Amino acid sequence: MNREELAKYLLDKFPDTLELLETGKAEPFFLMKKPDEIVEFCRAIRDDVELRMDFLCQMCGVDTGENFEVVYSVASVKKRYRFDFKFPLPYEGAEIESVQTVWPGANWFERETWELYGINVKNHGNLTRFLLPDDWDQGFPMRKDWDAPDFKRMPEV
Amino acid sequence: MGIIKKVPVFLDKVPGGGIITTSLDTIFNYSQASSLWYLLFGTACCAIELMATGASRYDFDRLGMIFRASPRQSDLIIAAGTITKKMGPRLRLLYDQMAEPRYVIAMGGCTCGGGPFYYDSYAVEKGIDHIVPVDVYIPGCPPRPESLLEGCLNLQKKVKTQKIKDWS
Amino acid sequence: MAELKTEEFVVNMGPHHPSTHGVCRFVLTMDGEVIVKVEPVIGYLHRALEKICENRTYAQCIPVLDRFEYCTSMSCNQVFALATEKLAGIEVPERAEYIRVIMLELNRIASHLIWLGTTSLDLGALTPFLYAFREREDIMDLFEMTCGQRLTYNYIRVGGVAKDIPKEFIPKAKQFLSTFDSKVDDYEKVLTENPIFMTRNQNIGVMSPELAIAYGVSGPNLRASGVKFDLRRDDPYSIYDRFKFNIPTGQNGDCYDRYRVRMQEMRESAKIVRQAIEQLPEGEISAKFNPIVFKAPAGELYSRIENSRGEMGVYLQSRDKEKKPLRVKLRGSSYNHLQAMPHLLKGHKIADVVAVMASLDIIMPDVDR
Amino acid sequence: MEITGIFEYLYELLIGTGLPQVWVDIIAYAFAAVVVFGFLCIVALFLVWLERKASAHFQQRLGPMRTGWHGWRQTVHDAIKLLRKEDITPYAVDRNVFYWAPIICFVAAFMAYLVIPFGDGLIVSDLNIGILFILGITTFTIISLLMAGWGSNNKYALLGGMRSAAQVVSYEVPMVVSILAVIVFVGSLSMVDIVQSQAKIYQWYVFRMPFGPIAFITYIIAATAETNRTPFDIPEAEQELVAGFNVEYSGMKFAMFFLAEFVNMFTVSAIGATLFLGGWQGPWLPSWMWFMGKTLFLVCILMWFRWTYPRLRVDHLMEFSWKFLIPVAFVNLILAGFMKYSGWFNW
Repeated sequence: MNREELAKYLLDKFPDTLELLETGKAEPFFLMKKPDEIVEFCRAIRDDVELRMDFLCQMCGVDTGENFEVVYSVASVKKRYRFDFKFPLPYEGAEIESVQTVWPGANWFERETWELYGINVKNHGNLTRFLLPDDWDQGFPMRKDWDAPDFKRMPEV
Repeated sequence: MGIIKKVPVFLDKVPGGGIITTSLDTIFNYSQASSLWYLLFGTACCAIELMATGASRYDFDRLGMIFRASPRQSDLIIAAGTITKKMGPRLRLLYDQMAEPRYVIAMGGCTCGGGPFYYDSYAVEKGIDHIVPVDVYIPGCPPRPESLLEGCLNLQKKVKTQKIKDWS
Repeated sequence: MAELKTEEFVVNMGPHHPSTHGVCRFVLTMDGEVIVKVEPVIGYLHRALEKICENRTYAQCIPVLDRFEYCTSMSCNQVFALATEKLAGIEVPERAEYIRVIMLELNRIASHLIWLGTTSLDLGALTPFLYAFREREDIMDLFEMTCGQRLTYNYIRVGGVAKDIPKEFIPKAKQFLSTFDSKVDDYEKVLTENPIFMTRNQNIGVMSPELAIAYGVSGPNLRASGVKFDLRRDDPYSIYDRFKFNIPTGQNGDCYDRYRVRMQEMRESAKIVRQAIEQLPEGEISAKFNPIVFKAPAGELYSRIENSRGEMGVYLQSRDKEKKPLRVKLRGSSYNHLQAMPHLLKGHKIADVVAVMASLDIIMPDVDR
Repeated sequence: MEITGIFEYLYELLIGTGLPQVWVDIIAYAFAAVVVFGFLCIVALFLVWLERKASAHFQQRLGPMRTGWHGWRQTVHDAIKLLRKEDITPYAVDRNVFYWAPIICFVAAFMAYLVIPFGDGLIVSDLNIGILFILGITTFTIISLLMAGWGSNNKYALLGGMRSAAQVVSYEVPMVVSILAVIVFVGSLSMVDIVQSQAKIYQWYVFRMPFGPIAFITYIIAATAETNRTPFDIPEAEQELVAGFNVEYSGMKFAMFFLAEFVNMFTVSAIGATLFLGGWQGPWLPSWMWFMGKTLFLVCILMWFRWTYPRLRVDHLMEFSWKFLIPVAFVNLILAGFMKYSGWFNW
């Protein structure tokens, strides 16, 4: 399957869950419409015989200025496919479900998302600080509105 | 070190005693300068250049500098690489564990003053002189091995100006 | 006699430790010399590169990203340039692509040489370290004459490369490549068949292909487990589909296999550089690109390349009419390797911690960013 | 030139002063001890320098160059620096144990030289149990390492101390058994007797087929382990245990460990030269030169090992000793006994 066929296959397979976003230049990028079913969806794409998306490239949070987004980039080692999907989250009470049961490697990515963005991860098991100092008390630094006394922005040239 | 502190003071009063203290100064300083054992303390990019300086082409050993893994046995920290806020207390701990006399070389822009991470970074310590006293600053990102060697020679010059009277 | 009471004890390895390759810390729970539990503690080199990139223009991001994974700065430049080019639809001239491949592969060799040196150092063999760095210096000379830097190059830019290679480059590179294979033979003579080296590495830190894929392990570590997966062949970027090279794999996924795979990879990289030098065309070295006024169109993508440690990727999200990216997420392969490491260490000895860590080729900037 | 002549002259001079015989002996021994001590300090410093230069040239570097001709003063400067360095006693250590460990290590390393013949007649005391004395004394080193590991109250140091205890206990056995093979042949424990039994070059025990070479190789391997050098340097494995048992030591105490390590290296080489390479025996040159030459040859072999091989892991090390080296050494001992009994090669 090439990129277009992969996108078509995925849209046919999960018509209610996925919506193709127009990026065009690279691998298919989807908007996932049912964040509550993330674990089921991930398991479905991993176990699908045609897809076998067994490799989580990365997973991260994004602060767009209006809301949060969570992006997953998945790939298949056996079938050589790759695509990404994301879903938006509100600022208030942002929470996602852990996908460690599908890809154990998601552990640290989720921990990082929690630590830097403050997006809570359900069923994670070990949600503790690890990138920032242990006594960090200045909030979630990757948010766009974050600021601190010794934080200097680069002046515009 | 009570007696050692008093001896030079006493010798200064004796006629000709100054000769003894100055020649002791020379011997000790020369020895200290030609045997600066450095602690293996590399955190980031500069550590690779530190390794390259220890390797065949540049060869730290020519200056009598060898690495020690334990801070108790080393005379010099070459702080090679970015010191983050999480790492800062550890650097101070290592410095405190070292035996006097001890020296610090700040290698690279990050340790001199934040370097490329001065702006927009919430995690980087902006210069290690907030944490430990620094003897020699070596700018560069990362500095070439030649400039590191130059920094070490400058430190040797500094070591050679010490006085026995100032020992703590 | 009453049962002797024993208890486990906790050893804190790092963050300052001679063989944690940077500033990683392991909390080891030990039963005598045997490891019961390993917990990596990271973040001692977290420099907030992602936050910095959000406040830089696209052209300014590249020198910052040099410091992410400094052993292979060229690939950091390449992965970001590639993502931006895809996003903005910039075509890279032919010659620039070839120069990029030459630089990337030379950098891969340099990075593997650092790995070889530190690995042998960690296993107590002090001399191969010096030999590996001797050859690395030759590569550093080549880089230096091209871009004036030894470690952080800022050479591969969006749209091409910074400047053309100098005239002396090709003869010097050819000279280096002509002797390089025999130098690799020398390293192998010291280590590969050495019985001490073999017992230290064989059946240590065995990683099954299932575990590797589940934890997102990539690159030579994945291939050592027997999975023939290389992004240069399986998801070709740049012009890698034009070169002939083998993809070495292992069978057992132990430290020794990872060592063998990396040694083979150095030879394969040298092969690619030779082909690229043969085919190097004349022409432009950069597409039209003005770094000051450049604005990427709205969009988002994840682009990945194969660097010396595995899959290096960058997720880029941009807003229309913005000079700066909205979000840059860096994906370093060591991040996943370090996650998988505790599973490789159960029941091993404390000496194997350094052996496994060295063979996985984990460096901390890749993990902490 | 005969060095022994000088000593005899001084001894005569001392007797001529009319002191009681007891005092003459005490002064003579004290003088000999000072001479040996001074000599060994110089040797240790020289060996450190030699090691650094040898390693540098193995690695295509130059090594120390700035202090005198090819840096020959380098180790002297290191020693002066360490002398002047602050001597830290960490808060949590066991003070007595911490304090005495380097001293015991240092003294034990030097005691062995009481019975080593540096040349024809150049020996402090020709004990009739010479080799047994050396084996007993050198074992003290291990106690000191264990003390250092325990007293430092540091986990790395403790692991290092425990490892070295296990290692030396394991390697003491093949070492003693391989030495025993020689002793069976000589029929005496005295070092002088051992040397005198190898007057001709074909009588050197290393050339006595077939048991000699086996005993020699076993001895060299065990000796490398005894002195904690690569590939058996696990007690102070830099990459695993930071610096092993001496991780908390600074200044002069560390220098004592450091010097003792090199003196020990010289000791095992000297024993090897005495037992297997004919000691001071050799044509033309003065006897002490032969002894030094042979010893330095063995020292160079140990250095060559160090800069070539990776390090063994602790369990492989034990396996190697108990499953391979000790059986070989014992079979070799039986072989030696059989040969002695049957009279083959009994030159």
